[in-house]
Amino acid sequence: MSPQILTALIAVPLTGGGLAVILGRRSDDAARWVSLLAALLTVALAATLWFGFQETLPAAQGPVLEQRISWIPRYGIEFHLALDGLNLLFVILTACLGTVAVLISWREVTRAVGAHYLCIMATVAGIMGVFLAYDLFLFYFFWELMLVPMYFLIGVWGHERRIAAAIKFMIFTMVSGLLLLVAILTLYYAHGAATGNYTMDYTRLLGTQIGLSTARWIFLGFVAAFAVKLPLFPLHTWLPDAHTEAPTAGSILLAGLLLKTGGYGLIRFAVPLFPDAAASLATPLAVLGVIGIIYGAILAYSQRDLKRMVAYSSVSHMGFVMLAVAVWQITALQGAVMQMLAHGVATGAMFAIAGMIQERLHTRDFSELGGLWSKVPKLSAFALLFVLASVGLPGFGNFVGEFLILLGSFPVTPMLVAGGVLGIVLGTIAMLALMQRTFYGPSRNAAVIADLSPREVLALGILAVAAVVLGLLPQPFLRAAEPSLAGIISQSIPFNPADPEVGLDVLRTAAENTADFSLQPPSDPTGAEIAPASRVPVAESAVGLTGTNPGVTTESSPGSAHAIPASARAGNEETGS
Amino acid sequence: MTAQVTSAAVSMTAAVPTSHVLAVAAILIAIGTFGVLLRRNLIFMLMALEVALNGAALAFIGAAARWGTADGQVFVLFIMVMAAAEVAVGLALILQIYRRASTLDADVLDTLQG
Amino acid sequence: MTVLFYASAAVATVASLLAVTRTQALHALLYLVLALFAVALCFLSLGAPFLAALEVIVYAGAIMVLILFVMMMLNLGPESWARERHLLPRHAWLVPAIMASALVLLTLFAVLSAPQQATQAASVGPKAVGVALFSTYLIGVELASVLLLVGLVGAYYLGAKK
Amino acid sequence: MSGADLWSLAPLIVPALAGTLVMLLGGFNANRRLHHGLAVGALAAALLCVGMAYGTAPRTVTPLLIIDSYALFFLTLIYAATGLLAMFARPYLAVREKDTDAFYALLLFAATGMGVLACSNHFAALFLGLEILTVSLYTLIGYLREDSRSLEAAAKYLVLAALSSSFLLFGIALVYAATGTLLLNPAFRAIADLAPQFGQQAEAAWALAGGIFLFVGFAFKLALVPFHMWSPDVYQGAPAPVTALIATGSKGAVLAVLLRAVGPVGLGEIGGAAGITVLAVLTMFGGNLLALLQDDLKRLLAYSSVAHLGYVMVALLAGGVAGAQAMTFYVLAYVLTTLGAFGVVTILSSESPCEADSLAAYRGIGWRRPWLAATLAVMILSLAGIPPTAGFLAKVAVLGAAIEAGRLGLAIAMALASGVAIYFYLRVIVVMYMQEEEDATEASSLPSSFANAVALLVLVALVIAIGLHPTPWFEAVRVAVATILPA
Repeated sequence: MSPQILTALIAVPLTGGGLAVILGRRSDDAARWVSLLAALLTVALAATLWFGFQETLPAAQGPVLEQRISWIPRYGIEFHLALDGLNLLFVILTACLGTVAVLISWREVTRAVGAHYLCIMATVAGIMGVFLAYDLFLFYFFWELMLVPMYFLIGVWGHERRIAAAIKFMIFTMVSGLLLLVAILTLYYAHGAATGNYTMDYTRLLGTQIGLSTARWIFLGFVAAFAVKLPLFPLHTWLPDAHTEAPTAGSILLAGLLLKTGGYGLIRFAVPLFPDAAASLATPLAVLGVIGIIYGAILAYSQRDLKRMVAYSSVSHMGFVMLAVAVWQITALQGAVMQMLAHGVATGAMFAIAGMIQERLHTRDFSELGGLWSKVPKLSAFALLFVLASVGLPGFGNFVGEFLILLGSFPVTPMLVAGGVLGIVLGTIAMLALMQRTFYGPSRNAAVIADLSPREVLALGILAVAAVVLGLLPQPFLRAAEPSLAGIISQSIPFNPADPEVGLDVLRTAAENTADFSLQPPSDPTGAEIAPASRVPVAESAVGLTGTNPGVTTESSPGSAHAIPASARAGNEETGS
Repeated sequence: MTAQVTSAAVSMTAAVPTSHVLAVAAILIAIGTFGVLLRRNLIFMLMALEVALNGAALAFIGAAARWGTADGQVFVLFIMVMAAAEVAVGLALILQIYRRASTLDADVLDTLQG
Repeated sequence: MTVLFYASAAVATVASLLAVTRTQALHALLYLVLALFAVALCFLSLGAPFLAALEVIVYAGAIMVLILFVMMMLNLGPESWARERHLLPRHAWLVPAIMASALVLLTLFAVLSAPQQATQAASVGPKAVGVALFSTYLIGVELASVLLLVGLVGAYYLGAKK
Repeated sequence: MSGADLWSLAPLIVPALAGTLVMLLGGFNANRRLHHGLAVGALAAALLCVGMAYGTAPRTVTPLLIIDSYALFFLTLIYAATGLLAMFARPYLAVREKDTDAFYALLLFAATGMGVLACSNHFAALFLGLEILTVSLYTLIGYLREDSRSLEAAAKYLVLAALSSSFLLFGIALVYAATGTLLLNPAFRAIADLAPQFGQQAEAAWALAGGIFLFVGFAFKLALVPFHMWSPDVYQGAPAPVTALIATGSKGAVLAVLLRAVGPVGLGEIGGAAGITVLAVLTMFGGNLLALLQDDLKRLLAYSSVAHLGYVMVALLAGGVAGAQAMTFYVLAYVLTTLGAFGVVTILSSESPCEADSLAAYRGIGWRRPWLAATLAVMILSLAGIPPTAGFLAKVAVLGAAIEAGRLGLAIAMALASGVAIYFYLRVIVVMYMQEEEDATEASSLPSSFANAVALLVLVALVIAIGLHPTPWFEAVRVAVATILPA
């Protein structure tokens, strides 16, 4: 397959947006249709990739498709895009949610339509770039680039307090982004000084030898940017405002895609580039993740605004991703990927529904909602579906994601897993309360409103199908991401065994204490599928494994492949010292 | 013959440490700065500037005397040219301002938000 | 000649101080002229007779007369003296005085910190200056003429009645 | 001086002669179009001469001037900027002032002064170039004789610039007394050699004090905190094209000579690097924090340019070839960007006799004047350092140079300061796009003057082109810097 297709994934939405703004001067409908066309073309490209690489993906740890063009040779910067199983999933998600965002804002936006679609499509293009970039500078370039159109989306087409929200969003993300830039440059010069090869290439920067204390600071620079996006607990305050004030399309892109760039960045860049530093800071990060899970759920319950409630539930759901990254286990990471995909779909849909309600009733306040089921049954049925998906009912992707994360984390840190479970319960209460306050009970609004139009049914239908497919047939997705994740994990074993891994020691002790806790293969149909696939890295690291702790290996069932990387790391450490 | 010229020249010049010349120059510059900061009337400010510029010129003459070259004196000539141009424009500006506002008081003129 | 330098330096300092603090414009100007004469004497004692002459002719002669003309055009009478006095209350002196003395003390410290030795300055006469002007500093002279032209254009434009 | 010398001086002679010609013509011909055409034509011709001078570079013409590819790089930038300003100025002046001959003559003289600065190799050339520029600016700032704000700004600038000149001169005199040379590079090298002997030798103390006075003089001209007080008032009061000249060409020229003087020695070597670091940090944060409080676009841009000069100081402090390249590249990006921003301000101000400087005047222009607003938005994003603009890459280059030189703290300070800056840059965009319902009238969406529309378009294209494909520009910067700082 031609590597130009990767560039096309970025160029097509961008061109579509440009055409939208030009044609939009004549007619609003032209802008809408040309954007839809571009979005659908992007989906087609993503689908081509998906079906084209069905055979090759499960075998390849590295990229299956790469495009490299020299860009700024002075700094060793290349226009380097690469596709592997991990980012392919996010590319597909981006393409789909981009289409949904176009469909959703079809009637909602009546002002400066062309510019609105330009912003949507430019955001989509920027996010595509973030997911595909294999050059750190290019990654940062897209990372900043996607913020500008998003800022305009919130600030121009948002709700009442949009300006404050937009500025808050931009400042949080920009300041953390600048720290990321300093961190990238520090890494770049450290690598260049050590090897004489000044490059921004991701694959070459992997394995750079940096002293632990320096590495920690650089790692924190990366984490600052990614944690703001994710968002991690104390850095989340921009999110409720931005999500609430954004127009529907903006909320969908924010919740569905922008947050995922944070999780993706942690998995792809932050930890693999600085495994030692990541290991030493794993505990506080995991704790913050779990605090986020619980805190998000509690705050979600106490909101009076529909969109704010969904926004806080996002904080809760993304806490799981942080937990998985901190644990750094293949099962947990697969769960994190699943969680991000499923959350993107379900929360995107929840924001779409909130937008539809706002469009019809001009309010999102629970005190003015209620009893919608009788008025708009189709809308309410969809809402129920997505609420159930968000709370993690089996059969939906969120369940698979949360389950795998907890499964993977349990042997490492049972306490935190318990916290996560508490968070799930609280989150469920919050989401059911949402359902109750909005759709059941007495109607507090006399307005006669229309049910879903065919276009809206189409938009929500896409998301509903996606949510169900993720839940019932997760194997293809897990299988696609698995080798890439295994590759990333095998690359991020600490390189300098002499460095004490303070934080991870704690976690590993916990893991060893619970090592005899024999996990049965999960009863869920998905579990059986994961197990064989996840054995690939096991075979590779088997030598170090048997050397250290035979008890763990013999006792763990094939289903608990999660135990391996941690002990493999330990094995590596022992052989090294 | 050269020796004669030099000895004649020596009799005409002072045996002053360069530091002392520079010190006097520094004092003049400080007085000029003080005047610029103190006065609110543009004409007085202009005069204070002349004091400061004279300090700089004196420093150049002191340095030139130390090295016995013409460069320092040439520089002072340039300073005079600059002072002349400066004063010419400054005075024209003062006339124009006086014509508009009938005052040269910098406080009264302070319409730009500070 | 050494005495001449110190004496004229003292006069220059005192006259300058008076020039920047007088409230009557004409008095200030006269003190300034006195200071310029004293500085010219310093130039002379340091072996720069040509520049000493120029200082008197150009500075004290031309520039100060220019200022005098403008003062006369503006007709700064007794009421302007009163306004100046009003503008210079004692407390207004404080901050500039502190800043200026800090400036002068720091500089004096730097300039006088090391052991002093008196250097017998060589006199550089008009001829040497002229030779330098039209060899090394040829372009400098051209640039100085551009500078004067700029001053001319500016003064003409800004001074014009409109 | 030979004929060949004259040829290589042509880039300086052309604007000076043209300025004289415009001045003389102004005496008996009041045709504004003619003055304007002559000025723009002369600057174009000067650019042509710059191109030809590459053939003879490097050439030292008397000890005062050196025409090398570093000088020619800055001459190109300065003359291009001045030429564009002259274009923006025509409609602006048309609604304000009848006599334009002095304006264009002074603009050409100012260009000469900046050109001399870029070429100067000697303190005398530095001083004369600076004064030609400064004295031209006095009149240009006060050019709107009926506007008291303009006159007041001119008076303020005159007093402070002359005071800073006397500091600069005293610094030169001290350095000369200590080292006996007036050539820039040998003088700074001698300062660096003398500085460690402070306390033992009188010369060392003079050299150090001289270095400090020189730096204070430069700091005034560049408006570094705490010597920036004049800058917002002057930016606000001066006619918009003149403000643009102060913000772009004049700063660029002063930076050019500063880098030529201290680059090969390294600012850190001269002594007082710690003090300059503090000054740089103060400048970055001071400029950005004060910009937060402004309701006037010209004042806002003034404080923002204060902060940008702080970033430039970071590059200068980083030192070495990388620092010099980063600084030169930053100046290139900054000049183009600022020119574009002030270009929009000038064009909007030329539609009526009142200056379009209060932020309120920009309410909703995003929808009324989409092209102009988009131009301003691109420039603002570039000033904020957001991709894909030249400002972004310039910031990366400076941060990179600082990190490479091991000055991580300075790099982090710069990153945080530019984080603060995001807020007020965004405010401008908020005002333009988010505060008013759009107005369907799109009748006068393009600037009234075709030439100005083209000029703005070129600037936008350059800012984005440098942001997307910087390689040729990096190469030009590398070649220019190599002549003063061989790698």
